[in-house]
Amino acid sequence: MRELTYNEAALEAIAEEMRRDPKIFYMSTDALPPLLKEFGEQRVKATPITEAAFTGIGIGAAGCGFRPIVDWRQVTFCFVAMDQIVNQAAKIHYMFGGQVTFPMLFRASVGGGGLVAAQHSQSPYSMFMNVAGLKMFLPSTPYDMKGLIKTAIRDNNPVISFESSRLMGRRGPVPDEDYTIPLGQADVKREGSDVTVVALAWLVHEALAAAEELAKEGISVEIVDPRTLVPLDKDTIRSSVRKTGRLVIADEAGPTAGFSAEVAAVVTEDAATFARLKAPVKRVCALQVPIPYSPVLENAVFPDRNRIIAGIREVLDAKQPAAA
Amino acid sequence: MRELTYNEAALEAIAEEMRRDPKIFYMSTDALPPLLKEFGEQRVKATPITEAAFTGIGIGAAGCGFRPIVDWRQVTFCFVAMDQIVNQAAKIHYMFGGQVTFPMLFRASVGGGGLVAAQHSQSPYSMFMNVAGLKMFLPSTPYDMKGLIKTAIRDNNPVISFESSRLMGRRGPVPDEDYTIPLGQADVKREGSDVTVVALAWLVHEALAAAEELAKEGISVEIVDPRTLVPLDKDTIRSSVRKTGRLVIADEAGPTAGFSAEVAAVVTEDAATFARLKAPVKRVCALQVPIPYSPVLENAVFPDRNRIIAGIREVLDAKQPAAA
Amino acid sequence: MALSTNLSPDKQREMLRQMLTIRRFEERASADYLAGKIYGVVHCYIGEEAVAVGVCTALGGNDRIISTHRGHGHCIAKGADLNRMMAELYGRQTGYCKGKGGSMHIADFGIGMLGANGIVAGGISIVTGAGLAAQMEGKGGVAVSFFGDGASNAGPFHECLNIAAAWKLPMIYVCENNMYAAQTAAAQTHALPDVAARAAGYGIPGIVVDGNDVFAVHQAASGAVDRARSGGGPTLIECKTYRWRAHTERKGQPDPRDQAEVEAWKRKDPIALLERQLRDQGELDDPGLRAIEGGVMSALEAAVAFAEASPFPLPEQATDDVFAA
Amino acid sequence: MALSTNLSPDKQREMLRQMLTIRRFEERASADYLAGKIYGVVHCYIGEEAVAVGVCTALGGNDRIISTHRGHGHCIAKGADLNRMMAELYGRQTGYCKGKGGSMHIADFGIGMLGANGIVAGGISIVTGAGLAAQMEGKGGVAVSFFGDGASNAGPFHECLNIAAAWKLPMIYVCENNMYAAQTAAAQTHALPDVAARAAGYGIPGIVVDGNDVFAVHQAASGAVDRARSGGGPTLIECKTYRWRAHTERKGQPDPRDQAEVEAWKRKDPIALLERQLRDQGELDDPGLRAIEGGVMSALEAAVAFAEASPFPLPEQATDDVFAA
Ligand SMILES: Cc1ncc(C[n+]2csc(CCOP(=O)(O)OP(=O)(O)O)c2C)c(N)n1
Ligand SMILES: Cc1ncc(C[n+]2csc(CCOP(=O)(O)OP(=O)(O)O)c2C)c(N)n1
Ligand SMILES: [Mg+2]
Ligand SMILES: [Mg+2]
Repeated sequence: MRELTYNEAALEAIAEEMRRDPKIFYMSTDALPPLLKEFGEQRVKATPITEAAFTGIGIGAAGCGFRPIVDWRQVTFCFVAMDQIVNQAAKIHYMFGGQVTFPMLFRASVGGGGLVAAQHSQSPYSMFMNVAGLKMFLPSTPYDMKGLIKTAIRDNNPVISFESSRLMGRRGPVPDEDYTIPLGQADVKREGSDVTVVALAWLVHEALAAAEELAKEGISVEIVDPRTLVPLDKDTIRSSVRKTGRLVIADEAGPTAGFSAEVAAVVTEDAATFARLKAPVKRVCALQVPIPYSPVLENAVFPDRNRIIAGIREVLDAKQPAAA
Repeated sequence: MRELTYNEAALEAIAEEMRRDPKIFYMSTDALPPLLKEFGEQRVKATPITEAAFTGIGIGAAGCGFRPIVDWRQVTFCFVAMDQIVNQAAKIHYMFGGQVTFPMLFRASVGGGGLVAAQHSQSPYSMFMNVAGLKMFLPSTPYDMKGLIKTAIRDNNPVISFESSRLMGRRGPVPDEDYTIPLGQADVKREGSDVTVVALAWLVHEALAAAEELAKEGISVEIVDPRTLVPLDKDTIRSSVRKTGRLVIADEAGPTAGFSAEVAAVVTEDAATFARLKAPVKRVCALQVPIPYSPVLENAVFPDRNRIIAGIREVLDAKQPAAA
Repeated sequence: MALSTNLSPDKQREMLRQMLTIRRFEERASADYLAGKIYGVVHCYIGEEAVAVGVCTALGGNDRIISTHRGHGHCIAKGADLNRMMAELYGRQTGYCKGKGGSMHIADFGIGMLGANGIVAGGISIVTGAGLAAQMEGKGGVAVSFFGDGASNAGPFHECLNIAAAWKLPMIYVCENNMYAAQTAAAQTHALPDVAARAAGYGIPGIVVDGNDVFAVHQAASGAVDRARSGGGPTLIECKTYRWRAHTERKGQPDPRDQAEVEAWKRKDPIALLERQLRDQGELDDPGLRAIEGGVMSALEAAVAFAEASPFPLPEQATDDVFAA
Repeated sequence: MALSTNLSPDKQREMLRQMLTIRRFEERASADYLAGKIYGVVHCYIGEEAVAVGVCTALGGNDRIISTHRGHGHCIAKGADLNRMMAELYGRQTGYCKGKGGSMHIADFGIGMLGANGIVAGGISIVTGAGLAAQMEGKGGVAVSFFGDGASNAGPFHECLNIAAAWKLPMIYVCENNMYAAQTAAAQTHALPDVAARAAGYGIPGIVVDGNDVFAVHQAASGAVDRARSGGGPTLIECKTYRWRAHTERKGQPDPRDQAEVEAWKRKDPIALLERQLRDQGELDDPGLRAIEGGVMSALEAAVAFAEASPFPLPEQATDDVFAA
């Protein structure tokens, strides 16, 4: 199968959908050259640096029958548009009693690794997960990216595409044919029996590397990639943990009230899963600090394959809960 | 002891601190009459409706040696200021290598009960918990309110005072003397042995009512009020759960990636606590929906004493985890 | 003050009917709010009726508007159904938002009313999106943003006026300058008394009109509509007006405004002005007025009856419509 | 073009030295970035040096400024230490931010430089807070916001100009109009070519100056400083200028601008203009210029040496300074 980068897969999905549906248009502070070239200025708009305004403009256009793609570029730039996201986009369908739909795709790159310091290295998806009324995903491969973006564009709700900065140039197989991946469907990226690692984006790859390493010692790691954050595929996560009895969550974001906390809760509040849990859950996350610039510091903050290995060992070594 | 309302306790704390320290000034879209009367327009400023701007103005003034109090009023209005909160206030001390301090108090009322629909009934504190660099609290009593606000005003960092709309008029004893309550110290609002309920704000009172009710059946409920959300008093929460073996988390916010998820994670990732956990954790939260207007619907969304009772019964009835 | 217009007498009487409908609707909403039948928060538009009606009379059925927290007047002027409005205030299943929105969130996309909004300046960008949609549709539609003097200080005002001007969107920005944002006087928060002065910075017309003169408002709006439809881009219209009641309906809430100021503005009642004008023209007499009043009151009573007869939502409907299919 | 000023020749030579320092510093930063010694992202100010130097020369030691993502020039003009700047770019413990900030976040509160900022328009409100602080301190201090043409379309620009005007804050808003926001031409995103036209909407002076003429910039800034110090409130100064390099330093990044346009602006080099002026006055000759260049280069070499000799932070320092004591 031909290979595309993660970023190319996103653009290909968007271009294909734009060809299919003339109601789709694109807004961002700089027009993306390949889209601009193919679709022209009417459908690929370069906006002033006004994420608040053009997010709101997207909402209004969506309510009038268009299907806007609002590209915030780096997630950090969407904080100026937070009112439009939290108070408007997320609530407008519900608040107005469902009278019209607001189909929109938001795009935002997340994560660190670029040594661009605190403002430009954020992974705040759990802030959006907490807001009822938004769907969102964070793919780990070009294949997943293309399939999820297509689904999101066809969805009749605001959907956020979080895209890992670290993975932009990473290549992977993408079929030629049209395909979609449903929102809310996790993918087991590796099967195993001793421990479940729920990992996102770049950390899926780090977890795969960790699993490879541990396989040499006979440790069998299952890797669940939720892909979609909302709706979250609780069933796949829980059934993996019911099988392995152990859970490590690997996330490039900080732990506090993060995606990782949600997964810990989803697993430990489910009676059948909790009953099989043999060890405390383990979060392998960024340190809970703003992201620093210097490479030594940035390295110290982010989790990686080694910390995943250490986390796995920790849950494997943990004592069983004392039968009370 | 004399009694004050929750709201009066906040204002008294602020007025006392403003008397003590001339560097403190207050900004909000309407000047609060009692503060305006005592301190005048120079120190109690009515701003244009520009939460983004006056939050940023607060940051700048703080960096120049002042101690601003920035009152967003309802938390929903601070989403327009999210860039200043997330990208500036939270990171500026760290990002600049700690060269100066940014002492600020932010105020925001949260929660439902007022039948004011989706935008005006939010409890998004976990979104802020996820951001490294912000401290925050959410008191349940006038006493806690006064002590925490005073501490926060004297703290050299941005601190958010989340204040429960439902509790504004609720009275409670407040001593005449100056006192403070440290950030990061939970308060056990009721001791018990069968189950721990970690509850916030209004739900502390609902949990107390639930505990009263269940005491009649001989069920002994311990109620932990974290008061501070960041830093979270993990020790008190964990040691309570180690004692009771069961955990219910009661929060007026929705569950997803919420405060409740964080507490679930904090408890289940700690080996010693996990080892004593006899039942799945239980989140008693708002439904994960925007908050609707009509009383029937609003009621259906929010947790209350009855749902806490049901949650407690659920964890009491739960089977012990099968010894594997 | 003599109002001038070339609108037909029928049209003028229809405007009077709409303005009266807004006033009576809100008088009733206020009473029912204080009686506990309407919940949450209610912001009354009374005193400002000429703005909504003057502007909306200049619009066609395919044009779109957006409103603010003070939304009843815009709904009624754009032709919203009183039954569904009142049912929404009463929190019933039959309301515009199925009881999920209440006063601050009434919308009717079917008639081009894109919603009230609880966030000051929150609607400005959304309706600018409707302006973009109209431009992309290419059918000559226009979009109108109503907002207050308070909102004119907020970022979205600036961002959107610039975008609309740069993209020549068919937009009309209508600032309802009632001189206060909640308890705070505009004089304290605005560098200049005229919001319209800001238009020049974007190279678009900025017009100040007497917001209590429904014909003046209508005329300014008509000019702006023509300009927008013909590709001339946006216009900023500032309507000087005043709200008669407190910022929100609330028992015992003090109104910090000077009572003499309030009284002076009440003497400039936009409804009385229009009524007098119609009488002076010989186009309205006592029976005629009574007929209009009667029609308004019976529509209102019908709306209340509809609301009261409508069922509350079911608890399980709380989870409907979080996401669209 | 003849520049005119009444600044002393010493002062003029000092301005030349500062402008040269900015240019040579960034040439080095760019080279070291491409060599992998500096990380993340670097935005160069080359071509715009007259703005920072013209404005900062009009300021006193207690005055405060804030910068943008393109911050080196403002730092240097306000008197920042090259060693600590370069060490920060190199990610070292001895840098201004202890290696936590990098190019986009250099600050030195000690000299009234309130920081570069990675968010477009992010600094405008913060420095307006410094203006408020100056007003409350009552010692005649002023505060200056530097920002780009792109930033002038963002909400905080509007919100803060209005507040500063309404509160008569001692503020100077300096728009560096280099005609582009990243890859997008201002002509596409601005309704009008002059950002300064927006000042009238707030009742404050809006001045357009040739941003490559350091004396013109200085003169406009001096007037604004006087006005601010004497309680006259804010001024908006728009400096027309141009960046020579791409938006960021990056290998193989295409520059979408017309090369003829770039070349034309290079012929208006603000440093060459100032140099020629000093020569024409008889205040600079070859040895004089060599001396200035030599001083600049040795300070720069010293800064690089300092940075290279400085230790990287320790991993455990990643958790320092999240909160102040
Ligand atoms: C962003 C935001 N901040 C504060 C509020 C609270 N609030 C509601 S209405 C209002 C005043 C609005 O004034 P104006 O825009 O002049 O409209 P008016 O009420 O006068 O019609 C305020 C401050 C809000 N709804 N949104
Ligand atoms: C809110 C926000 N949106 C987008 C960006 C990405 N960005 C960085 S610099 C820039 C262009 C800024 O243009 P201008 O303000 O004119 O400054 P210049 O780079 O020309 O000096 C953009 C879009 C950002 N940093 N912040
Ligand atoms: Mg007003
Ligand atoms: Mg620029």
